[in-house]
Amino acid sequence: MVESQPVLTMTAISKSFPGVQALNDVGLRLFPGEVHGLMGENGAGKSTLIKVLTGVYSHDSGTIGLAGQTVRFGAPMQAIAAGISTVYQEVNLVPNLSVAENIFIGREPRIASLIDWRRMRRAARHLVERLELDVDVTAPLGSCSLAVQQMIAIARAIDIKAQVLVLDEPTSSLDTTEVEQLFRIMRQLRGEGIAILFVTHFLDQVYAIADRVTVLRNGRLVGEYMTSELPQLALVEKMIGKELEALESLEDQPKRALAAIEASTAVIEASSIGRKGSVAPFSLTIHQGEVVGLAGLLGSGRTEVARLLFGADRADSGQLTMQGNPAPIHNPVDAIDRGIAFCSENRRTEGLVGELSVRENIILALQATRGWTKPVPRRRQDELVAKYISALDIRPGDPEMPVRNLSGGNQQKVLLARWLITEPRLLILDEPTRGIDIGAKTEIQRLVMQLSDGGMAVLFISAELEEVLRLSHKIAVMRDRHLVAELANDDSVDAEHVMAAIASGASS
Amino acid sequence: ACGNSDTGDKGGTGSGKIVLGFSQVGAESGWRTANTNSIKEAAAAAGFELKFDDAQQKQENQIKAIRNFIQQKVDVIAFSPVVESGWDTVLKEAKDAKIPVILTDRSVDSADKTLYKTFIGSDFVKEGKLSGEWLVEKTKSATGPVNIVELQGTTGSAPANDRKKGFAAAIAANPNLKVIASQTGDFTRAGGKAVMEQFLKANPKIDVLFAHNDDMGLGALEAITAAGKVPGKDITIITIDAVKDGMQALADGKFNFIAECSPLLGPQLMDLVKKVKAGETIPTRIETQEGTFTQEQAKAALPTRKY
Amino acid sequence: MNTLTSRLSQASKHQLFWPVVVLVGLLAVNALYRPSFLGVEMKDGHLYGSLIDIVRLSAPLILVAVGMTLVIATGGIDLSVGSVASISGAIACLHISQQPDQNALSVVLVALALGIGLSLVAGTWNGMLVAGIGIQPIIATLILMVAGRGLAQLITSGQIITINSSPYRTIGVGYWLTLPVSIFIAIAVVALVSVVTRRTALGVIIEAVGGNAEASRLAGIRSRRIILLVYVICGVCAGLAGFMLTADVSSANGNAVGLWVELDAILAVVIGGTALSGGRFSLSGTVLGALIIQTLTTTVYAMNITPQTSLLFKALVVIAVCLIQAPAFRAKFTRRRPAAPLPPPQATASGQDQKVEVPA
Amino acid sequence: MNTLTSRLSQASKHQLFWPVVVLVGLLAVNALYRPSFLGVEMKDGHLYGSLIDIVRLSAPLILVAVGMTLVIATGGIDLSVGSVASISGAIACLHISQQPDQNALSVVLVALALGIGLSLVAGTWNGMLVAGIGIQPIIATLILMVAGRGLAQLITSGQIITINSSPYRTIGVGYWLTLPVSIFIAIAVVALVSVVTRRTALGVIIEAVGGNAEASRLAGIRSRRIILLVYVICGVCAGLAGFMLTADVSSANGNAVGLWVELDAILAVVIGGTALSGGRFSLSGTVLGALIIQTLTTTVYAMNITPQTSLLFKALVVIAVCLIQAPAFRAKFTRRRPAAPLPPPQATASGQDQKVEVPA
Ligand SMILES: Nc1ncnc2c1ncn2[C@@H]1O[C@H](COP(=O)(O)OP(=O)(O)OP(=O)(O)O)[C@@H](O)[C@H]1O
Ligand SMILES: Nc1ncnc2c1ncn2[C@@H]1O[C@H](COP(=O)(O)OP(=O)(O)OP(=O)(O)O)[C@@H](O)[C@H]1O
Ligand SMILES: [Mg+2]
Ligand SMILES: [Mg+2]
Repeated sequence: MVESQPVLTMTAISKSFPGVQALNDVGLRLFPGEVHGLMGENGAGKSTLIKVLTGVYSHDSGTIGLAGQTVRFGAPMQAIAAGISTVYQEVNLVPNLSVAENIFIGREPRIASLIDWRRMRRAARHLVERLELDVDVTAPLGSCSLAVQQMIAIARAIDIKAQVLVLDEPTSSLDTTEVEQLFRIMRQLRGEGIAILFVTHFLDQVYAIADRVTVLRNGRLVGEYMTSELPQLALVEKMIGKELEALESLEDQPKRALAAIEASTAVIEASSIGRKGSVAPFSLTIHQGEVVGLAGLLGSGRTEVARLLFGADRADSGQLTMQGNPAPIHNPVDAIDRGIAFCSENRRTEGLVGELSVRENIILALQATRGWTKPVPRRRQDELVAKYISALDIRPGDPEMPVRNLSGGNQQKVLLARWLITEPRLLILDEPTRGIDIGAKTEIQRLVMQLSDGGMAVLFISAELEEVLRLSHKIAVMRDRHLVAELANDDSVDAEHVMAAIASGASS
Repeated sequence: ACGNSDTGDKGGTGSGKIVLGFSQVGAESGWRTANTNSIKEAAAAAGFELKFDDAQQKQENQIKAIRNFIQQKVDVIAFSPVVESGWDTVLKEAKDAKIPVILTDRSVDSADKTLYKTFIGSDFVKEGKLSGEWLVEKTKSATGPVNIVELQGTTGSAPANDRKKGFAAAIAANPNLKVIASQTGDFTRAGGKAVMEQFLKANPKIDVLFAHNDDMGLGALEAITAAGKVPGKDITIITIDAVKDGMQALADGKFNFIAECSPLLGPQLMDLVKKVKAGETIPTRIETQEGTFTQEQAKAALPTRKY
Repeated sequence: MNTLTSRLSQASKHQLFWPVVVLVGLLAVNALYRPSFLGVEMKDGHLYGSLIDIVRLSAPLILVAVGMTLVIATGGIDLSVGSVASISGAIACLHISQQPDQNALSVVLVALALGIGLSLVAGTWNGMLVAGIGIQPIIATLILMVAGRGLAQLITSGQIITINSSPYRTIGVGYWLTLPVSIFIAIAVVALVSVVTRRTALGVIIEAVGGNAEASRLAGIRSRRIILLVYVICGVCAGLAGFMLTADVSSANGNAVGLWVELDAILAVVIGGTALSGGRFSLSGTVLGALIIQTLTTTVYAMNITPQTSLLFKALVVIAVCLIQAPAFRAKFTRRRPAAPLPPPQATASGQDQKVEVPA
Repeated sequence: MNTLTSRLSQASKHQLFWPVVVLVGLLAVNALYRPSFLGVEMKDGHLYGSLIDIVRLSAPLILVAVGMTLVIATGGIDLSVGSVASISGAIACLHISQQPDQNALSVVLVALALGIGLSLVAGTWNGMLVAGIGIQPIIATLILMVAGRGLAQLITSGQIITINSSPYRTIGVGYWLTLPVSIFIAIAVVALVSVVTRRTALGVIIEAVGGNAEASRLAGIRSRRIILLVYVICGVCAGLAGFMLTADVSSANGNAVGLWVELDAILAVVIGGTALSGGRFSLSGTVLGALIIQTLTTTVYAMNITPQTSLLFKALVVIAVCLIQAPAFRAKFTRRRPAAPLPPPQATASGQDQKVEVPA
């Protein structure tokens, strides 16, 4: 299937940031009509390579060849003009503009230089339908859930008639159904001879769609392989450069007995908590050492549930009970004082302070609980930070680096660390493994288990059903902003059950 | 001086009283406040209804205010123009509305002198001239060069321009007199002080300070004493206005000469208003009675000083 | 779907609803204080009355505020508008004053051309500093705000230039179809700008740059050009205002012309519902804002409020407007954007505090 | 580790390096123009010379700018500092002027207490408007900036209050250990603020709120209190400055005291390398910035530059500073911030434009 001429060749690309050699003599070939997976751990250099390609960064050395002649883009607009359409890792759209405007910005349909609003909306609606999304294209993008925003970004990219389509972790917060949609369209485009570069941390997705993969490790090129000729384990080893017994050990984790946990005291009891326009009133109880998984389709309201429990949004109905006595939570401060931690889905806008260093970001929540007058002693800070940098394997492990300079996955780990050091009673994780590589993902999963074994209650939200099934004792199913079912997660339960519950909303 | 209390009358000539609309420049100095008070007191004494407006140093404000007086059909409009020019339009409007206008303390440069009935106020050029002449007189015996530093008023303002002009004209009589530095102190004490400090350091030999108003002079005093010089002795100080603090300084021998620029034109203004209203003809230029003060005269005048 | 659209429409109503209320309220107060306030009579061929004055006097402010709106929509700000107005007015008057026949149309046209020319230069200068070099807008324009006064001074050589040119005067105090000419100019400019921004993509692009400059860039928008452009537009608007301000008094005073107008303009924009943090902008809102501010000023004179208190009075009204608008903002923030990407600090600060505040 | 510390030291050098260069440059120019400029002699028990003047006169600006730095770090801005200074100076002088024995220490202390009290009120007012109600800082503080002048006028009842109180004068023109007292006050305040911000967690929390308010809120930071606090601090600093300004001339002029100081302060902060978009702040940078601005003013007097051109001169220097700093910023932006989580538009605008500019 490999055709004669690559449409895109990147050779001997090097890029260094102060203190970091992000890319070191990396090469990449893209052929027309192929889906090419770009694989690597967090911080391997995938996004950097892409940004070098599209002219966001200028590379220190190396050459880029597009359709025969060498190019060097000074700015993204040039890359777009040259037929390279990109979805960047962090959703990069304009929140205050409408969905339609976001899709067409910079290339609005016109009649003689006058913008044609009607046609724009129609085309946008058409596209959104093609992705089988149900959103009002005139709604401001900021009002859409992260997943929706990610789909919009994809819609925009695929609508640009391009010869090269670059997707940097487009599926990180999508559910299986959306992933299916995306793949259908990717195949279609591949059929039209478009070359697609696809970054993901989901191995099965790579094997489902990619014809070939290029593997990076620590900014170096490991190699280029045909997916068909490269077994999963081999690929993983190439990515992380060592055997991966970790994964196995986790795979055959026995499902844990719910009974014992139900017996233990309830950490939090939500009775008909709800908020108009956000989530219908729901009741949910989480016990000590219990992991409750939230399952649901995109936009079903999982994030909203989390936000309500944490007081990020204010509930307008129902009440919360903690350790038996009423615990009104009006804002995050209340929640944190009561030992609740919320690791939010959108690390970039709701999580990290990019300007501050890794250390300061990790300490932030702990410091906030103490108030500004009682600073965490510097030595204590350094201990804690060092501990979690190694525990979560944050790279580069430099506590004074501005967190914005970390790779997406490593940023996620920093956010996780911030909440872990507060040693909460209830830990709410909204898509904690989003954009995190397999190695780290298993680490985090093991961590969650340890914590729950240690008596911490966890509310675990993930678009990845396997993960939810693997970790949780109980699975709460959301549909259309309603909590429709609670399943005790014993061995009888598997993905099909949950999907069925999501579909039918049948309570158990 | 916080504004007048009359808001009752719905404007117009409803009540029998004469209604006088007065637009003041602002409240930038003790002089100005004294001027305002004088007018308010005089108006009250004369039993007029005074519509007082403070333009806060902005011509636009003043023009708008005057237009309002016209609408409210006041009997007479009086105002101290913030700047000299650009009044023809609004003055014509007043004329069309048959409302007589009296200029106080500052003039306008309209070609058409019929636009206003009269201009009562000080002659800034003359003030500058008087200061200069006094200096020429005092230094006629001087053989060597006499170094003068000048603290100008707010750049572009009529008093600053005129006082500079008049002073320069006067001292031209004696070639020994030289203005070696001239900088704006914005009519404020802080300005006068900060500028004078640097003058003193930049020019080892300063014989005379000419300040466009008392406040700048008072600020300069601090700088001079700080420099270890004796104001009034080592450096001859000439200022304009004769506000209380200034007169005090003069009486204390810190200043040497003040050309008065009397703000107390309230009474004069009021009987002009009466005359105008009565249709009498009046001269188109009336000078406020004002004089000059030496240290002795100051000592004498100080006790009876109103402002 | 429905709920959303209806919510949006609500919001947009909110946006213009309160300003209108305030404006009407102000006029009502005046009318109560002096019934004749609302009266409009016919005087030698043109309408005459406080309302007309308000409209006429607000024309320059409207011009400046419209330009300011675009700048603010990109997340910038232009403090130099007052100085630019002063400069263009000064050069125009200077030219006219130097001609033998000040009433010749050609003379006036050249004068206007000169003024517009300088305004263009000024706007470009600001744009270059902000977009080109990347100096923060407040500082970049502060430079011209300060230096501009100096320039105007130099042009008028510290004096006040008085002219006597009826064609030029017309710009400020002339009448056409019984209405002040300045109004028609303002209307024309507003119309032009709205068409250019709303019928072409310019408006959206500006809002995009203001909403998320980085994203706009990744989307292939030439943010620099756009930013440059809005500062140029703003400069020209200020220049036009300069003509009106000087024509109104047939003289140019480098120090005084357009003093403080930048603040009034910013207030007008904000009262009109455009966030200083950039993004969505509303020209109609701005026009309303400008009218409110002008009415406020006129009210102070008409009701003969003493200077010390007049400032307080103005301040209070502005607070009132901000206050009654706040709930609308608050509602918006809580309902529609918990996860909306980080508006600039102050906005968010308020945003989130409002959220915290929402009563149960 | 090493590489890191060295890099940080570099950065900090960047940040303060250019301001220092400019300051030295300005002084050099003066020295060339008049060698005695740098001379410092002993006059009746205290040092005397232009340098001393600069330091003494910059003291109030330093105070204001330090408070402003914290406000700006939270992404806000405080335009009302000038008015607040005027108010506190006015009330202090009023009280003293009404006492029989103006030289009594008790009298002066009461006066200071009154001034500080009003400043606290003013700061709280600003803080409430911004943090409590959520009005955008520029607008919120603009209100007090305008109304404050009116208040000061009311306090002085439009007069210039002259006092004759040596203890009070000391604040402005007194000497201690041969140096102006005002300097020691400024140093004390700067030291205090840096200790409070850097030895406690206040600094980081301020930077967090300024950097990403929503994230800070979700991290459990009480942003509202922090924001309120910085405005209060800023108010008090302005109040202290007001004492110095009035003590300098032993009189309070409601109109003149602290006029334009807000702009100077903002400039000082920015020249010092704190971004108006909030986040990281540098107090030492601010102090440097203040010194530069004061030197600039003094230079104008010392070199007797004519009033018309002095404004231009100042502007040119400011541009110069911004320009030479720009490359540093640019380098920073490209090297250290390409993926910056969307700083507010203007910042991003510049940021990204600089990126666009990076030569291939
Ligand atoms: N702007 C920057 N400044 C400094 N270092 C950077 C910057 N951007 C990325 N890096 C570093 O470059 C390396 C590669 O980052 P990159 O984002 O390409 O990783 P990635 O492969 O995309 O990881 P992930 O899978 O987590 O997205 C990381 O070590 C990161 O810390
Ligand atoms: N930040 C937001 N502001 C307003 N509405 C939102 C926001 N986020 C989500 N919503 C709305 O709430 C619904 C639920 O979104 P939410 O993110 O909670 O769902 P989810 O199950 O977490 O899906 P996702 O996988 O997208 O996170 C979405 O359909 C969206 O319309
Ligand atoms: Mg990445
Ligand atoms: Mg979610």
